[in-house]
Order: sequence, then structure tokens, then C-alpha cells
Amino acid sequence: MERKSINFGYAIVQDRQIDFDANKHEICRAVAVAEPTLNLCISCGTCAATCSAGLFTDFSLRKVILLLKRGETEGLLKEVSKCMLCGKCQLVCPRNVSTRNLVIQISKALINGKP
Amino acid sequence: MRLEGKRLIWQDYQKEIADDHYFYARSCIRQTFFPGAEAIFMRILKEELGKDIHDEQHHTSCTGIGYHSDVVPFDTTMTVVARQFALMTEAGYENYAASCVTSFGLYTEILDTWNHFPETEAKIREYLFKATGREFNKPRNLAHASDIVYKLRHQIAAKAKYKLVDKKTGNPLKVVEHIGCHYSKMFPHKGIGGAEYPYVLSGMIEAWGGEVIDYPERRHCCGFGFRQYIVQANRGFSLSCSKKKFDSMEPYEPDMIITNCPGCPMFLDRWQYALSEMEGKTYGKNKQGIPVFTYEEVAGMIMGYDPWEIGLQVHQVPAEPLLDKIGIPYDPLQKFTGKQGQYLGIPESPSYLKFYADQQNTEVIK
Amino acid sequence: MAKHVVVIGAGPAGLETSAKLSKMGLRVTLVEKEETSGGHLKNWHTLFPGNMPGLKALESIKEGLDENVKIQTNTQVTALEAVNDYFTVSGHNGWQEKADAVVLATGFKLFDARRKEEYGYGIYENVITSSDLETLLAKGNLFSNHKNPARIGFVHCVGSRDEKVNNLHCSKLCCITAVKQAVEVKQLFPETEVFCFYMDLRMFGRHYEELYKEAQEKYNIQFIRGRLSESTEDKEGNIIVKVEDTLLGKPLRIKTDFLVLMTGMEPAAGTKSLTAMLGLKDVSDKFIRPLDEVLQPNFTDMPGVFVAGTCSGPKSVSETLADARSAALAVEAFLKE
Amino acid sequence: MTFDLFVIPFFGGLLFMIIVLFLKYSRWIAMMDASDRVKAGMAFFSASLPVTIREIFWESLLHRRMFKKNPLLGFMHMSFALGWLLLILMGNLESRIYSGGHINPPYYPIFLKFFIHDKRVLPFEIFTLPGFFRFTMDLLLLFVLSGLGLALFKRARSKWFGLKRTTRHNSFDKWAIISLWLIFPLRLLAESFTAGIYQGGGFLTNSLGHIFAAFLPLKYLVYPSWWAYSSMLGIFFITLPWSRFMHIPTEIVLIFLRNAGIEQGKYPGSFSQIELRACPRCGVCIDVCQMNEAGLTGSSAVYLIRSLREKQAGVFLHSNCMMCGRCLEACPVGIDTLGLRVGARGVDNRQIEADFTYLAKQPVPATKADVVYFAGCMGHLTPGVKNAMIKIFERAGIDFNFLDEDGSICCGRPLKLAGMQTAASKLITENTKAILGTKAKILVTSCPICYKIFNTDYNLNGMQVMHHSVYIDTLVKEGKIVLEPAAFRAVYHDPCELGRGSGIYEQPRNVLKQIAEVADVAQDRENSLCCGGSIGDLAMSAVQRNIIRDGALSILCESNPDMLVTACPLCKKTLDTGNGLIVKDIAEIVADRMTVSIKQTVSRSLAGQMSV
Repeated sequence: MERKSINFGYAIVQDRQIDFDANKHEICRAVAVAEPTLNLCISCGTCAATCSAGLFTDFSLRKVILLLKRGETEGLLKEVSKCMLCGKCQLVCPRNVSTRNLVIQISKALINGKP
Repeated sequence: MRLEGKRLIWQDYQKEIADDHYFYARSCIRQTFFPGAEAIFMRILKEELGKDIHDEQHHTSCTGIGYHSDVVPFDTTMTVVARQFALMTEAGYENYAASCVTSFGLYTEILDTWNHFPETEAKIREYLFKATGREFNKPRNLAHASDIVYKLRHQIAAKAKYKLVDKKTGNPLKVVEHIGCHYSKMFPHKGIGGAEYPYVLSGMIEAWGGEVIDYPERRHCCGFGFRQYIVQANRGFSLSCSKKKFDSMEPYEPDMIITNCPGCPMFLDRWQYALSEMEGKTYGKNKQGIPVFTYEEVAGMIMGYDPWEIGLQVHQVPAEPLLDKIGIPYDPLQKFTGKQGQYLGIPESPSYLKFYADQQNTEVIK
Repeated sequence: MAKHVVVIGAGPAGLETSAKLSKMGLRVTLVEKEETSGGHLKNWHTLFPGNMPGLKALESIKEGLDENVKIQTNTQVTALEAVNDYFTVSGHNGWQEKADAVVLATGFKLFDARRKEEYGYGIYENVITSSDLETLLAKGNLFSNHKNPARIGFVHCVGSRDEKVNNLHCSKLCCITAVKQAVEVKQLFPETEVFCFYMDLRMFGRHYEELYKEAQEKYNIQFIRGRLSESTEDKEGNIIVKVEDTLLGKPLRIKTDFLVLMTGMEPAAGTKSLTAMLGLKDVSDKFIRPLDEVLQPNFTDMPGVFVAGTCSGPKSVSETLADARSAALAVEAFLKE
Repeated sequence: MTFDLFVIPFFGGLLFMIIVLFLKYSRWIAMMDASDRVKAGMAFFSASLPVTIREIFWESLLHRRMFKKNPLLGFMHMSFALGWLLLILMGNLESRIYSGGHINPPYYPIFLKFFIHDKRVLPFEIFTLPGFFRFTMDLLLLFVLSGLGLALFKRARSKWFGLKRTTRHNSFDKWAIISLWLIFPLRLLAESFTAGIYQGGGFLTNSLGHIFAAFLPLKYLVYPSWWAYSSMLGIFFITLPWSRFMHIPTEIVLIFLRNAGIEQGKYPGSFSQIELRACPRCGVCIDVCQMNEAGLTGSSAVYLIRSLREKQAGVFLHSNCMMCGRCLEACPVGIDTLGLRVGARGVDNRQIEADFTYLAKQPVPATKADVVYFAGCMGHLTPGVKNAMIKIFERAGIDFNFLDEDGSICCGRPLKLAGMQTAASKLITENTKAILGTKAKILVTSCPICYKIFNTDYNLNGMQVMHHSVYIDTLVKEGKIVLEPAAFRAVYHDPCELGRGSGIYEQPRNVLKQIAEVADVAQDRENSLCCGGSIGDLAMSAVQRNIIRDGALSILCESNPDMLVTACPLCKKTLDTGNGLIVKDIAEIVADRMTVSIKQTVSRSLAGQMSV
């Protein structure tokens, strides 16, 4: 007989920890193939500092790249959708990351990666 | 895993433990959670090993729960602890043995504070004297009760009837040891084996024939963490901590968990029930859970004490499969009878965790 | 008769100082506690930049030695005394020499990774140090019983920048060494994922940043900013690494087949004992403090006693050699007076 | 005799082609938006029809734009198009006359000499215009053959035709071109062989027939030669709809539709399908494309168009382009190469959604002013330009609102160029609200990218949009600022979006000329080079961008100028390589060289007196 689960008034807390091994990394790999300069990011944050969208909302390409690299892709599509593609980040990036294409490729990979 | 590497570290973390004449300070909560544990400790020390141990009637809580929950100021805590020391001094003892890991940590912290700040010690002596008229000597030796059992582990093994070995196969049982955070994480040099690879329980397991399991989340807290548990809204965090440990130890198929802290066995035991009811998830073979014991209970078990006399019936995860495995006899009919042999009633059976009280037996008792 | 200089320690610094002193027409005795000269360099696979093998570099350095340099191996210096205008240097085996000047080239020792207990070196099979890795690379049998490691982690700053082990200083070479070794591993095992866990990447030297970029671009080596808190071993012997990904502000857990600890530099035992013996000024990191770190990096508080190489602080081989030559010039200037 | 079996390849091929063309065009017309179909229908009765006919005559027949590009290339195309058409027309006329005016089957004029061997005996040739058709038809054939000769020669010496690179062709193209090249030589042979036997040809066929007769058994060769001629025509017609020669009929349709006011939609539709087929793959766009310099030779417009037509376009093809518009400027057919590319990108990126809900509330400027200034995203990375504009406004005494003083909402042009039209329109809506909120009369922007899209996609209720170079030119003309000349020589770089994109070439030059000596640049105005910094490209690496930038710089600096002046923050940033060349925006030069005008002096002194 199946019994209903008991509600004790509390629930298991979602771990904040990034579980790298449990995360999927195919999306990051696909992006790295489509835009290899992904690998050149040094997380300096210049992109986020100059970002037109970042002026109005909490958006950081640096963070998006890191989350992608760690396989933390949940909610990432919504995050990249904030980008206006204006290209300021590309102009200031000290490592010549092709940031605009990166945004497009991340979006595409996330969309294609959906089950 | 290289054992010799650990042994090198264990050599660095040894401490002096008094040989006899202990002033015993009980834990606030252990007597309710695992009522047999402290009794077994006294019994083994007194009856089996002939040690002198003073069971003080008038000591109070050390205030550890309140202190760690930020509701009792440190000065108050120190003064209360000073009173415990005064009781020890008055009873004519020098070796303080704490049953509770948090108390042990707190005593260590206070003694270390007084060592670095003598003026604080002087101030506390003054407080205590003003409040109670008592004076005290600091303990010559401070130990946690598990330190003492560790020290006497070979003597206990020599007198034991059973070993932590599978009766059928002769293989050592796989044992997870869990050390209370306050035992050595604050003062690594005050714990046997230090903070990273504590040896206090491992030493007992080795001496009693078991095999120690070292799993990735071994160092993780059980989840008790006073504040987490006391506030109901935070209880989920407490549960999640235990779950993290169970998930990590599960692949090693442990036969049992041994702990040395008041809170840990409580939570590692009861949360297995909560998890099973909330998520349907059970650990251990055949949905029987992983039984959790205090080191005193384990000592009592191998000494051949009656499982129901040492309180194993109050465990949520039933001990019976393990008792069967070791070959310790028990009377299933006696599990739910009181001290005078009266029938206490059978608790409702859990939905997922296996329950070892069949209808037939209970009918007989009634 | 030419003046006599005793150089203590026959690593790259001692060898180079001796060679240069000899070229200047001085008599040199080079004392070494070990059986052979070469110091740490003889065990080091390759150097960056240029990937010159350690042994080859050592050979080139040794080529500078001539008959004016007497090498006294297997001798631990136990006493060093200033007597009037000369020094007497004595070894544990009864060896004794008079010297007009003494050069301390006692070097460094690698941090004992066991001291970071929580990292599990010596306990977990698959936790090794950068020096172990270099030896394995030199022998050519890296991970020989583990054909294709899926993932390897490099932990920066082990024993450096860590007051918990009483080392506030930066050993400065571990960063580039980690990147160099990561690349070397990747060249041998292209399918292996390589991660570097760092606090800061201190790419201070020429071509260092370039190698870092190459490591990212060509070898896809991942850099995670976060200091290792603890490692544990799982059932299969993999090392579970726990760091905070400080750039994301989230704790991170990752499984690696091997974990390489980038052990830092500490003053060698000889450096410490000679500092005490001579009563030289002490600094918190226990490296010898020169008379003036900017202007007189090879002089010490005691006239006639000089320092060369890493006994006065972490240095790369090229910096060590430059410092050794500088020390030789300082000695010559002193003896001319 | 009016029929022979050999006409079947030709006639069958012709019928086949007509049916295929009919089906294809009908499908595209059916796919069109209803409004576009109405426009197309109306065009038959509107004033655009004569324009269309004139354009068809000039471009499809005479190939005027080709002549402009290179006379040899123009002649080659004209000889084929005009020559062949005249051959058909003249042949028809000839056949009418010879057959007594009744309607002939379509193959009849084509193979007239087979059916009527000896024209000398016919009354028209003898009495009306002696030898007229014999001569004319031979002359026209020679005209076409001269084009063929040039086409063959072009294979070996394309540079003589102004083409450094020529298009690589597919197999349909190869079949079609081989058959096309063989049609006219075979016609010449067939007619010459016939003339060699019957003496009925003109100056060319008769003479050749005479020579051939001397050493060839013409009576055995003549019939196979007509078969061969007919077969080549058949092959050509059958392959035409799938080869590049589809452009011949489609260009006419395109000219008609374009003049009817039909444009590329946001996403590729039937107009795009027609444009794709109107491309003759002449390869003019390959040479002008700067991507070649960076080694990206495969993504020129012609290849994109071919791949789109073959439904094989990949990311590489559409993303590797700076959208500088040089191909658009050069295309002899006037195909909207940029629109097609944006369309292709749009298809590729169609699933990507943008979410700009965070832009919900924008503050409206407090002060009322007639002028609103918009620096643009890039403008914020060149604070010198921004500050120069503020200085200019202040000196000219213009009351203005700085709309994006604290940072811009992107204008939407970059998204549009990436094909993300829906996303772009969200930004356009937000910016429109903000701009209109200022209630200004003039919108001045420093960024040509913004300027372009303000003009093309914003509905600003009649607010005038000005690029700052144009605005400065107006201020100078109105005497609101006075410029002081300086002794230096400058070159001016036309930003793509401002020049080719928006047709602004002269205003910045006018301003610059008042300050400095302006040296000529070999490739300027419509032919100006892209700086390489373009936001139009999505895939190029920094190294490739630098190659393009250096190429542009070498042309710009041929005259060794003291200063390079441009009017785009992005161009400025890109072209400034730190190699010693001073690179400035026109606004910065103006701000540096402003002096106080007499008018201002007077008004200020008056104001001073009044205050006393």
C-alpha cells in the first residue's frame, strides 16, 4: 500500500553547492566548438561593468560564462535573454572574447540542449 | 587510502587521559535520547574495569545549547562551568570526564581562554564566589567520555563476548564512525587523532574487530547544529545535512554508525525515519536502515549486555538485523515491555522503514 | 695566494656563484650536505620558459666550474665562526676550512604537503605534489597504472600564502609551474580534463601570461578561483575536491582522478640553522633577509657573509642564476677592499 | 517543309523550361503577402511600369552597371543578352517575311536556314532590301560570338575584366555554361555548312561555308550539325531553372517587383526567393568583399545566395560578414545582399528570445529642449566624442537633453543585424517611448549605427533625426559655431552605416574642410572600406578583424595624413591602433577648433551691458 508522504513542516534544503559531476557539460562543449574564444575568458568582469543591460538589471556575462562552464545551466537562458547585443563588451574585453557571438551561441546551445 | 599516512597523523594528535578517578558530568539530552548510554559507561567502568567514577547529582547543564544558540552570554557560561569545577573540587576529584561533546568543547574553550586571559579566570572566580560562595581548582585532566573508552578499548575487548564481526562469514563489520563537531574541530590537539582524521572511535572499532569506513562526507556535520534544529523553519537544513552524509556513505554498504556526541546519533537515527516518510528513501539493505549507536551502546553490546537493558529499543532504526548478524541473542517479546515487565504498546509502524515487531509477537505480549 | 671563499650549498646558486668566483681568480670550496651537487634542479623535469630539461640546465651551469673550485660533498656544515678577519667553517665529519668570505646558498625546501592534513597527501593514493609530478614526468611513467585519467586537478598555493602553516609569503613559481605542468599533462593525455584551483594567478614573468592563455586556448585547461578547503577520497579512490567558486560565490564539489598539490618554497633546514648560527636578522618567513633587499640583495648584516639564490626568498632558476652572479660580484668587491 | 525531328531537343527543352518557370513563379506569387500581391498587380497599371521597362532595357539588356564596373565585362554581358534577343527578334521578322506572314512554330525562325536553304532566290532578298537579312543575321551572330570570345578569354584573364576572383560554380552551372558556349558556335557551323552547300548565307556563313566545303564532306555533316545546335539549346533550357542562368528571366521579375515597391520582409519570403534567383553569380561582390583579406573567402554574398538557393546555408556563410554594404553597392542586379543575410541569420536565430522587461520604466528628462542628444552605447566608450558634443551644444547655445547620459538602451540595430527582429523591435519600442517623451524636435546621435536604425525602423512622429556630423554642418552653416582653420592634413573615413548605409558623405567633409586640408582617399564614399570593427559580423576573430583594419588603414594612410577623421565611435576605436596616427571624431576636431563668432560676441556684449 502506497502511503502519502508526511509533511513535517520543513523540507529538504536545496544545496547551494555546484555539483560539477552531476551537472551536464554538453552545452558548454557545444558553445566552445561554436565560439572557441569562450575558453579565453579570465573572469575579469570588464564586460559586466560596461554592459548596457547591466545598467538596468542584474546581468553579468562573466557570471553567465562561469555558470555555463560549471554546467549550472538552469535559468541561464532567461539570463542571456537580457543581452541587447550592443557589443560594448566585445570592445572592452581584454582577451578578445567574441562576446556577441558567444551570447548567441549560448542561447542556441541552451535551446538545442532542451529535451 | 593509506593507513600508514593516517597513523603518522594520529601520532601527532595524542593526549593525556587520566587512568582512574573520574568526575563524571552527564549530558543534558543523552539520557532522554539514548538513556542506556551513560548507564553502560558507568557500569563498564565500575563493574567490568574497577574504575572509580563519581556520578555527580548536583551539576547542571553547561549551557552549551544556549551558548551556541546565542542566548547565553559567555560570562554566564563560564561561571556555570566554574560551578561544575567547584563541584568536582568539592568531591575531591581532579579528572573531569564529560559525557557531552559540546560540553567537552566548551570546557576546552573555557580553559584555553583562561590560559590566555588569566584576568578572565580571576573575574569568573570572583563571579562564582559572589554568587555561590564556591571556589574551585581547574581539572588536572579533562577528557571526553569517549577518550576514556578509547583508552580502555583493549581492556574492554579483552572482556567482550562478541566482536564486530559477521557471525556467518567471519568478515569484520563495516562501521561508519561519526565524531561530534565540538570534539576536535575547534581544538584539534585536544581530540584523539585530530580534526581531519579523528581516531577516537576508529580506535575502538579496530580494537573491537570492525572495519572503519572512510567516505567522502565523513567530516560533514550531522546537521544537529543547535540553531538549525531548534528553529522549526531551519529543520530542513538539519535534515539535508544528514541526507548528504547518508548518500555519501551508502555505496560503502555500512553495517552500522557509531557516534560520540549527544545530537549526532539522535539525528542520524531519527532523520532516517523522517527522510523515508518524506521521500520514501531508505538506506541499508532490505529497507532496514543503517542502525546508529553510541560508542557506549556498542561497548555494552559486545560485552553481551541485554539489548533491551541498554536501551536499543528506543532506536528508530531497529538494531535487530545487526544483533542477528553479530549473533547477539535478544528476546523480541521483551522489546516493548517496561522495567516492571508491563506492556508499553507498539508504536505505529513506519511507511517505508522496516519495522521489527510482528503482529503475532505483540499479541503474545498482550 | 688567492683569497678563499666557502660557498655553502651546491644547488644552482652555489654552483653558479662558485663558477663565477673562480673566473674572478678566487679559490672556492663548495660544501654540499648531499652526495651530489645540483639541489632540487637535478630532480626537475623541465623549466619554463623554453622547457629546458632540469638536468641539461644543470650541466650547463656545471660547465663553468674549473680546478679552482673544490667540491666537498656529504658534508653538513655544523659550525661557522667569524675569527678576526676570516671565518672557520666546520662540517659534521670533521672537515674544516678557513675562508675570507662565506656565501650562503643553502636554498629552499619544498613545503611538506602532509602539513595540510585536510588535503590528504600521504593518505589518499591519488594526491601527489608538484614535485612528485615532475619526477613522474622525468621518469616518463606518469599515471602509468591509470591509462587515461578523466580529470586532474592542480591546487595552487599549498603551503604558500597560508598563515595556518605559518607561511604568509608567496612562493611565486607555483602558479606558472601549475600551468606548465597542466599543459604537459594535457599533451600526454589530450582527453583528460584539467582544472587549476587558484587564489590569484601570479603570471609575473616574461611569457607567463602567454602560456596561461595558451593553456586556456589550446589545451582547454579550466581555471577555478577558489582555494581547496578539503579533499576526500571516494570508494573508487577518486579525490573529491571542495572549493568555493569565489567568482560565482558558490561552493563547488568536483571529482578528480588525481590531485596535484603545488607545494611552495620554505627556507631549507640549512638556511634556518645558519641564520641562527650567525645570528643574522630574522624575518617572519625565515628566509634570510639581505642587508638591503633593493640595493644590496647579496650582502647580509655580517660583513663577509653573502647570500645567493633562494635562501633569501623564492626565485626561479633564471633569477637564482642572476642572483648568484650578483653575489659573486659582491664577494669580489668585498675582498678587494 | 516546316518540321524535322532535330527540332525536338530545342522545342522540348523550351516547353519544359516554360512550364518550370511558370510553376516556380506561380508558387512565389502565391507565397507573397496579400498586400505585396496587390502592389504587384497595381504595378501593371501604374507609373512604375515605364520605369521598370526602362530599367530592364538598361540593366538586363545593355548591362549599364556592368559597363560602369568594367567596359569589357559590360560588353561581354551585353553581347549575349542584346545580341541573342536581336537574333531572336530579327529571326522572327525574317521568318515572317519568308513564310509569307503567317504564324510559324517557335522553332521555325531559330532553324530558318535549315528550312529555307537558299535565300538568294527569294524575292525579298533580291528586290526589297538586297542581302539585308543575310547580312544582319550574320552580323548579330558575330556580335554574340564576340561576347563568347570574351567569356572564354575571361577564364584566362579575369583581371582584365576587373575581377580578381571569379565565382566557383556548381554542376548545373557547368552544364548550362557549356551548352550556352556551344550554342552559337554550333549555330555558326550549322549555318556555315548549309551555306557551304546552298550558298544562302551572309558574309560570315557563306565565306566559312566556302572554306569548309573545300576540305569537309559537308553533305554528311550538315544534318548532324543542326541536331547538335538544337540539342545544345535543349540542354541549356532544361538546366536553366537550376543554374545561375535563371537570373535571365528572374532579374526582369525582380526589377518589376522592386519598382512595384515590394521589399524584403523581416524573414525570408518569396521576394527573397526571387532575389536569390536573380543573382547571375557574376562574382562582382567577391572582389569588393574585405572578408577575403582575412582569409574568409567563402562567405561572400554570391556564395551565401547560392547556398540559400540550394538550401545549404550554414552558420559560417551568414555570420561571417561585416554588413558593410560594399557588395550591395557593387551588385549589378541590385540584390539586397544585406537583407538576404539578415534574413538567413533570422532563420538561424529564430528560436532565441530576448527579455527586456527590466527596461519597463525609463525616466523622462526634466528639462524641455528642442534637441535631444543620444550618444549611443559605443558613444559611451569614446567619452571624447560625447564631451565634444556637449561642448559644441553649449558653444552654439543650444538647449538640449542628454537622453542617455547615464547609459544607453541599445538602439536595436545590432540585434536587427543578427536577424533578431523581434528582439530589436522591443528595444525600438522602449527607446521610442523615451525619445518621444522628451518632446524634442531634433534627435542628434553620435553613433551611425543608431542613426541608421532611427531612420529605418523608428516611428518618431516626424522628429528630425540627425547624425552629429550633419548637425554640426547645420550649426556651421547657420553661423552658430565658427571654425578656425588649422595647418594639418586630414583624411576622412566614411563609416559604413553613415555612408553607404545612410548616404551621408558630404556633410562631415564640408565641416572638416573648414578646419583642415582634406586629402583624397583612393577608396572613399560609396567605395570606402570597412574599418573592421563592425558589429555586423558575429563570427570573425580579433586577429581577422585586425587584418581588415590594417588593410583599410593602409588605404586611408596612403597620402600620409596628419590625422584620420571619422564620424563613428566604433570606427574611431577600431582605427586607433596606437601606432602614432591621430584618430579623431569629427565632433572632437570641431570642439577643438571652435572660435567665438561675431554674432556671439555681439550678443554676449549686449547681454553684458544689459546686466550692467
